[in-house]
Amino acid sequence: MGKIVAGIGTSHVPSIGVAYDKGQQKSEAWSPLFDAYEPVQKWLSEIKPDVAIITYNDHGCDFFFDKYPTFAIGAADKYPIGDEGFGMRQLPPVPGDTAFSWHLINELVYNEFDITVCQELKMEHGFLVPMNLCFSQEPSWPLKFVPLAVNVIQHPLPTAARCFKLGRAIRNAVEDYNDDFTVAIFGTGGMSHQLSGERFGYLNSEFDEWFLDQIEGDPSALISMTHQELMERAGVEAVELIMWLVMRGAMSDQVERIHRNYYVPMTTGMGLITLENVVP
Amino acid sequence: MGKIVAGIGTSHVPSIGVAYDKGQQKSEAWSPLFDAYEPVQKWLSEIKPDVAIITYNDHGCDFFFDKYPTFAIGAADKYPIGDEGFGMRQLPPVPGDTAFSWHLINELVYNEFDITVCQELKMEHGFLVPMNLCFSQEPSWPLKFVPLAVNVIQHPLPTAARCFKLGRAIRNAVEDYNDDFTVAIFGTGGMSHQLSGERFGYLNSEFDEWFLDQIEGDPSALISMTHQELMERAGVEAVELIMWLVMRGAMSDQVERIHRNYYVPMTTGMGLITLENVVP
Amino acid sequence: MSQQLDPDRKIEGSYIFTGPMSQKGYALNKLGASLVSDDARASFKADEDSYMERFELTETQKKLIRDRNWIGCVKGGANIYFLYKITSVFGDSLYKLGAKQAGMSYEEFLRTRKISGAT
Amino acid sequence: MSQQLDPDRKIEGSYIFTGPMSQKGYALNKLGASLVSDDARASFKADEDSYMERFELTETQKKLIRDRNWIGCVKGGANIYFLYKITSVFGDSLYKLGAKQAGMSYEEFLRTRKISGAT
Ligand SMILES: [Fe+3]
Ligand SMILES: [Fe+3]
Repeated sequence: MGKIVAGIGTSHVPSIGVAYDKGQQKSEAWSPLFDAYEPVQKWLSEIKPDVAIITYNDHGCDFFFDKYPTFAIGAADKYPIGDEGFGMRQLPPVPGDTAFSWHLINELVYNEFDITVCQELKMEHGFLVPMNLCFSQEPSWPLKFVPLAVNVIQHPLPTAARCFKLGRAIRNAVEDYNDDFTVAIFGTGGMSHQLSGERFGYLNSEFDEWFLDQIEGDPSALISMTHQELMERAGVEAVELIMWLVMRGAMSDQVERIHRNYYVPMTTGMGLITLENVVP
Repeated sequence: MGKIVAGIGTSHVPSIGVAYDKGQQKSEAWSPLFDAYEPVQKWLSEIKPDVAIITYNDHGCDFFFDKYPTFAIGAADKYPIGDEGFGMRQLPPVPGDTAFSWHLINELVYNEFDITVCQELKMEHGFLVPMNLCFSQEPSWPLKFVPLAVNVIQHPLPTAARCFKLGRAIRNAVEDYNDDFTVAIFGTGGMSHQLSGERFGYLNSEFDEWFLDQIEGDPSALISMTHQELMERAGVEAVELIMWLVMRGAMSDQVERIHRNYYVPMTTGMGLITLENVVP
Repeated sequence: MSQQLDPDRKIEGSYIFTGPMSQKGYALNKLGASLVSDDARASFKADEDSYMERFELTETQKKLIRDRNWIGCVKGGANIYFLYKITSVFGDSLYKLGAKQAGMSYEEFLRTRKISGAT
Repeated sequence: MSQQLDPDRKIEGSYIFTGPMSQKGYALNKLGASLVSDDARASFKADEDSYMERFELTETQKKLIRDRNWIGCVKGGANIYFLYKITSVFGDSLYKLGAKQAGMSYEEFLRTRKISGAT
């Protein structure tokens, strides 16, 4: 049976990608962020997962409102880099694991998740920033990826509870897969921030620290939170934090926290948490 | 509260659209089909539903396998006619009901159906043939429409049980809507037929008649049927009959049958059933 | 988990369009999907080879089309609804496409039907 | 049914991107969605008006763009991520776009932040 060996919650702020591309990892403004991921990279290079499932949201690179999916999953050998509106980042295409993608999609659809299946997907900051933070692409990406895009921008969004249940179903699908197959699962986005409206720049670090506590110790309050409450407390665009619940749902009830970081230089609480399952 | 006033199961064979466009409704080959719909048209013009939800499948007019949704619902004021590969049919655009569409989508997503929301959709035979059979477009369409597209062509397909539950959730959403709002719901496609492979032309009229019996009296055997069994007994492409279960799920447990017809001139069992709710 | 397909029960003369089949036939289906305008159909008809160049068909896939080997296409992951858009350009309507898959002439096929005028 | 939005609790200075908002701002967002290549951005920049003609913008929507009235766009159903592609063409990065919505200069905005170099 397959196994989930790592659960990671991390922000996916676009400026992190810019800083990465400019080589500013050690600058005064950015080192408090990038330094926190060095032990994470080391940890992951020791665990060596076969695949990382990255729960992220498209920001207008692949999907438009003509046909906007609630949950979309990639099933390709390769995902090229996309242009989000600001030029193409110079990164190699992202390797996929088609066999595992189809296995996962089969199990999810038969378990009543109504997936949009994508044999072509272009990758953008929502997906790439977490990759850049957690893995090195030198000389090549050390594992394969499954992109899982969630609608967090056009309401109605899936509920937090639905996201958590999707995580549970993903765990079951992984456990139904080949022996010795190991998976890292990511929930990305957030933390508190607001980009639209006069309330632009709103932040709530207290909320973010509480969210990090709860995602580790007891996610029940997060699972039952409405989008309204999440937007009121953390900012309109922070509603994307529901994607962390996909990750949390895929982990065991009790988890051990390995890393945690929080840095808030500009408009977004940049959070990080990494978890391992506590086997009962 | 809104009300579902009609449940209709009907085939959507492309050649019916061709016969319709050529005005062959009274020909020897086609009158056994079209004649059966005359009382249906009359019945519907008396019931006067405000909206028809048409459960159908795209056959490569709107969706491709780059991004293929399990369930997609339209939310537009107008749906233009599409070209499926054989030229554009000369039909007026299909009127939509955006307000009701968004209501429906909200309720479905919050009830854990992972809908792909479509503000642009082109209409093709899967949708248009049932419309042509059941309504007159002269001088204009007498009601508005909500297209509901189901993946019945790229496995994994949603299970029959999932389709039935979707119907239940649709009924709840209708009942949560404005007073006096009335809805007809369609399940389309089938009946037995096979288009692909050396088994082309396979038919099973005995199965079709049994399916018509069950969909009326007791759909439980249909709800638990696997795609494998459906394809074995009714032909590979007949698996689209799962769409009739969306319609059936939206109706009350007990229904009264109003019309029924079955005609099998060529490669497809062309079935028709119309139902009304028996209010408990 | 309710599995819906039984790999141990192959349906004779049938090719289920699963994920792996969809992946295998992707280029063929993409070609089919493109044929939804008069212009596209006309260019394909006028110059098959250069039209096929726009898609990433393998040599094997190109040969299937050049040979009008429709059953080969289906076995190679062409979805019947997308294949139908290709065959239509060459005059093979749904029933002709079907008869060819079944290895019959169109006339033979029609004789097996109840109402041969209902095409 | 767990409703997720409470219409009675308007969040000050916020415009939730619901279905009806998405419908209202559809043309604006479609314009934004188109700007994902150097060519598209260059043509938009070179001739705003004729580029806008490709989308079905209302006069009001065109004026919002001509006036660089970003908060007006948001109120009119522009989704922030699609709007951001439009404003970027005019040199308004995410934080400049934000500052304008909040009615501040960019410099004022930066002074409210902890690390003004982390842009
Ligand atoms: Fe995001
Ligand atoms: Fe169909």
